[in-house]
Amino acid sequence: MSVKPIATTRSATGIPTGRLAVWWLLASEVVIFGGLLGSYIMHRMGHPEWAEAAVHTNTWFGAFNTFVLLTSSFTAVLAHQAAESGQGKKAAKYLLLTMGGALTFLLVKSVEWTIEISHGYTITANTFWSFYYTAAGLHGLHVIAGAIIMGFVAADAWRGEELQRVELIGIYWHFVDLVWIFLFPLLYIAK
Amino acid sequence: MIEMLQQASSYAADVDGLVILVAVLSGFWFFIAQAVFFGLIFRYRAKPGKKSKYVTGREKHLNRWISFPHGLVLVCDIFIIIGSVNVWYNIKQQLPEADRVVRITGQQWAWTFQHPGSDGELDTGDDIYAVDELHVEVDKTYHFLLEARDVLHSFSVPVFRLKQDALPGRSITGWFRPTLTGEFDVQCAEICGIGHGLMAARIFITDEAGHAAWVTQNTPNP
Amino acid sequence: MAQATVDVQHAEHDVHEHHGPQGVLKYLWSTDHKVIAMQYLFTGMFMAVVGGFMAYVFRMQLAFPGSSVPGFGIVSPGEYNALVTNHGTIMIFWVAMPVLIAAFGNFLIPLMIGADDMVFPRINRLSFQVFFLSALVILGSLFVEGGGFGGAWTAYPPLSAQGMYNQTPLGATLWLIGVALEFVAFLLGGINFITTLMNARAPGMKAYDVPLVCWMIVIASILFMLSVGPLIAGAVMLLFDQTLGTGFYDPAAGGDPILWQHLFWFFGHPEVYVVLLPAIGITIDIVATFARKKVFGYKLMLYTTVATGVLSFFVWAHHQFISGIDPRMANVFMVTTLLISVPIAELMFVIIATLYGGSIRLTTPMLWALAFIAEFLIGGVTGIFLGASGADIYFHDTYFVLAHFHYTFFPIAIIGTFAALTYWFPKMFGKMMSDTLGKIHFWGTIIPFNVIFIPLFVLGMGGQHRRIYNYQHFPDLAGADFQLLRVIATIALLTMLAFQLVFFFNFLRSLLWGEKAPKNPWNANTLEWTTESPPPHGNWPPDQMPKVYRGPYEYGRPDREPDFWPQDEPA
Amino acid sequence: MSDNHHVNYKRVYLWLLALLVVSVAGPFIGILSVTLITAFGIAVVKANLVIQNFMHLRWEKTLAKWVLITSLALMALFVAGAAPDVMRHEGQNWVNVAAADAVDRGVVDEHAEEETDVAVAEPGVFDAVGQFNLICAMCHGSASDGMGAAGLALDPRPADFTDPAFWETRDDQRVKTAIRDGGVAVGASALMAPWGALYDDAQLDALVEYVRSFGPTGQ
Repeated sequence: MSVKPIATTRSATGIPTGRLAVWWLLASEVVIFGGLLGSYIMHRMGHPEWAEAAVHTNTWFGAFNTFVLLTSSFTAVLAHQAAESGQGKKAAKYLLLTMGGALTFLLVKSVEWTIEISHGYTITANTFWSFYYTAAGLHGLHVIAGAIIMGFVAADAWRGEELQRVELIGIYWHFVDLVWIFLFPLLYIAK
Repeated sequence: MIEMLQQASSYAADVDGLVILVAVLSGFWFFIAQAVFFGLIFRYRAKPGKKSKYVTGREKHLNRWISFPHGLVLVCDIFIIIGSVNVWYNIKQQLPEADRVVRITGQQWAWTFQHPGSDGELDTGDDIYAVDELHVEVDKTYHFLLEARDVLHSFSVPVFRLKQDALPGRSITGWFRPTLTGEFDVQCAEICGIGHGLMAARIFITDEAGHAAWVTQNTPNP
Repeated sequence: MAQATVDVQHAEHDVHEHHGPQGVLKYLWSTDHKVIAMQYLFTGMFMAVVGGFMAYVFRMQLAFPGSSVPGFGIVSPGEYNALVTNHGTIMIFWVAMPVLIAAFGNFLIPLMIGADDMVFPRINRLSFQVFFLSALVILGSLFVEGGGFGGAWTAYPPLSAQGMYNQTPLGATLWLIGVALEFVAFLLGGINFITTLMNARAPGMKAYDVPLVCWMIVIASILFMLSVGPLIAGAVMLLFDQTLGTGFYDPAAGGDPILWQHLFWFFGHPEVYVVLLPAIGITIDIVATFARKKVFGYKLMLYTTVATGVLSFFVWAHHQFISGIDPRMANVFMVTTLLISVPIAELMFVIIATLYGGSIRLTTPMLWALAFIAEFLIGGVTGIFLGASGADIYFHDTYFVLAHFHYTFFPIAIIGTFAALTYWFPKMFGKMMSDTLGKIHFWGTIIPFNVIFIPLFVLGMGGQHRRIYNYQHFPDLAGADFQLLRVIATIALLTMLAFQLVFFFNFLRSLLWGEKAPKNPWNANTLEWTTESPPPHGNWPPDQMPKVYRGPYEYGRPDREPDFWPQDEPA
Repeated sequence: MSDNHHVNYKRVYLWLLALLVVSVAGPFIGILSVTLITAFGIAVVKANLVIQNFMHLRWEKTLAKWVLITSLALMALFVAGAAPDVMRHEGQNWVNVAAADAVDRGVVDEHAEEETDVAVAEPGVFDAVGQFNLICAMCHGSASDGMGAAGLALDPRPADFTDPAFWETRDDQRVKTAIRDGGVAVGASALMAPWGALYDDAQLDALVEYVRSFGPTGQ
């Protein structure tokens, strides 16, 4: 590990530098997902016939995945709580649980997609399915990225280092959860 | 140069008028700003032993020099907005009663013009299709239905001061009323692939007799 | 988090250690903000040469259609489209942005706010690496089968979406990937700039003590960050349209080509301000230094900039007036577009008012800065013609538009860059540049620049539309007088390009044999002039990090003998 | 700022799960408006719970709130600006025929047969006739006589494949080269564009075969 520059330790706004950066990162993510979901919503409202395609999404898969992500968010916040009180090992364990949630989410997703694709609902079937796979896929990439970063943070936390990062990855993870909270009604419930 | 280009439609003069309005208003500011700018550079060039003034920009008597023109710019903007909405509304938003309707279809890399035949109706047996040739009669109001087959194109007739993109999947209606006879360029003003530079057409504006002759000559045999 | 709230003063003493870069590998792998700035600068300069070469080729084709261009050969229509497309893309995304924002942002922000580095040095390095990769991708896209993408830098689908329309399926996809990677690089860089300025200011430096150029770069980064998201989403959709055959922009499949235009311009318009603001910031700093004047209304300038930034999000569809959007919406966007002329005019007025009462020294950087204002005014004023929807019906996609935005982008990307480069050259490289050569280069660039683009205004008014490789197919445009104007523009371009050799000569000469630069050659106030030229790794010795006592523009105070008052000098 | 906010995370979590159950149950009532309210209303409530309690935005500085609110507001702005064109299918002096058709088609499909809206193109089969009509016919004409709509404007005129004289000087290889590398490659008009980036070798052969079928040997 290289030594941190003095700049990193300063905090003129009162928000620690890492957390400030995460908020800005989330703002840039909000506009990425906003652009995609905004486009989807506009098309969806202009195309009542998409409801026909949306019938074929499986609400139970979606609901189960919502449950998984909410639970993993819960464990992420418990990890943060542990890290705040300096319990690095406990924080790492909770982060591992969160990563388990991510893995479960991805597994369920892959089963769900396999079933849908085998029924002919591929990404090119119609534009509803294009949006469905693109939005969920982009979200899935965030899940994967979050889980990988979480692995590094957990390893550090286990050694009691960089404990403030537990909160940062947690905030990011809650955001991933939030995106899904909106994707779930948009793609699954509204039919 | 814009004077060199003929005004061949009923609204060409309006567009030119708007251009002149903007030119006068913004030109006024432009020359004042440049004059003040170069004047200040000359007046306050470094001279030995002369120190610069300490001015914060909060002094009321100096600040006026910014806030006053600032308000005037806004007033000029309002004039331009009014003029512009007028022209825009006339060309793009309203549709005067049509004497004829033509259908214009853009595709890589040609324009197809579907003229109504002698019956004056589109989509009847005597429609005249012409590639890259639009034949219209002077002093008649035309509606055009603009469509595209593949990619975006833009139907542009500089002498009319008219331009409208054609989109695949959409049909866009517009109008023009030629006021001069002659032969002019029709351009495609939206890049449409490697043949974009070839996508030229001509518009032939003729008087009533000339147009009738063209219609008779080109009406397809039933 | 608990650690981060450790008393700042205390932390400054023990965390830092110096290990300067050693050797080439070390240089490439450095996290020092100054090294990364140089990497951005030189990559940007290289890309500028590439973009300039493209301009040379297509201007030659326009002036002498059909003849073989020396150094390139016969220009086919497809190659012509690829040249203009990539010229635009490269000049904006790989020249203006990396040089103005990334290079000068990286170099100046930590130095000007008295920090030893960016707050996330390794993210900073990653940002450059992604950027470098994106540059390789865009250059590679020119040489794949089918040639480079030729659907204009706006990449409107369906032309950009389907290989059967653009005939460059590989080039189009690589182009898109290159642009998307570049966005990622600047998102990473932008977060760094924003957090550095917000959090890592030197003790005593309040928000209004920050030099305006830093604020401008940071506001530009914020604008970029908040506007680019929809386009990233849109780029993913376009990529799927290209490669997987989805129909997001295909009307036949229920998609909509206009959606891309909205996504693109929602980013594309703020993007203009993303590159404009740093250039204005550079100008105002240089003008203040060489006019020996306090900026006329620091807060006015800052708030006006914020207002411009906010307004810039409300005007995007003025690029689409005639593209098939609902004509009623055009009125809304026309009003917002003309309103934005108010804050922009105000910014110009503030800079001009700063000259009042000054003691103006016409050094090379000052000449560039003043030229920026004079030329940008032309660009701004001609923009009003295009913002007025009624006039835009005629001017849209003509050479008038082209000349207009070159009158904005050239001052921004070229004049602004040369101003900054000549001003901070002593700090960056520790050597003084030749003023005589600098002035020769200045006049050799400015005069031909105007001779290139004023004829293009005239051509645009005469109805000449853009992106046409050869006007012989348009009888009204094929006349000898039109051709003469094209030839004049091309000859002026050749002249301008030739004069750039003077710059490169001056650059190398100064670098190798230039006079050693003192700490503060221009007697300026800001913090970067209080350290060595060039600054060491860490910028200041860790126990001598500067503290700030006043604003950056305290020039010509009547109560002091020297006409400047550095920010870090205790009262 | 303090990090000692005592949130009962477990209670928040249980609330979230309860809301999830409601949003899944909503559609079973079968009333569209109820579905939408339970779906999106609850999504907003859930999002708020997560943001305030898990992300601790309640205790964060105002700056962070503004950052997020601004980004959301910009998305609303984007949708508001784009919706008149993208969401609606007709407006002043324009109509989005293709989108309206897609809606009609979808509605018809719905009545005709449940699963037919999924049209899966057969992969791997190259449709030379279709490609010819799509690409080549624009200039060469669908009858292959060089009388395509765009072709009429060109000088020199596109080749007439039905002309026996044309085939006297051509062989398959030359035609293939012309399609792949453009007219210039065989010393013909530069207006014949190179299409090699579009087709692989086998597809080029199929195209050549189809073009050849217009000629004398093909008849």
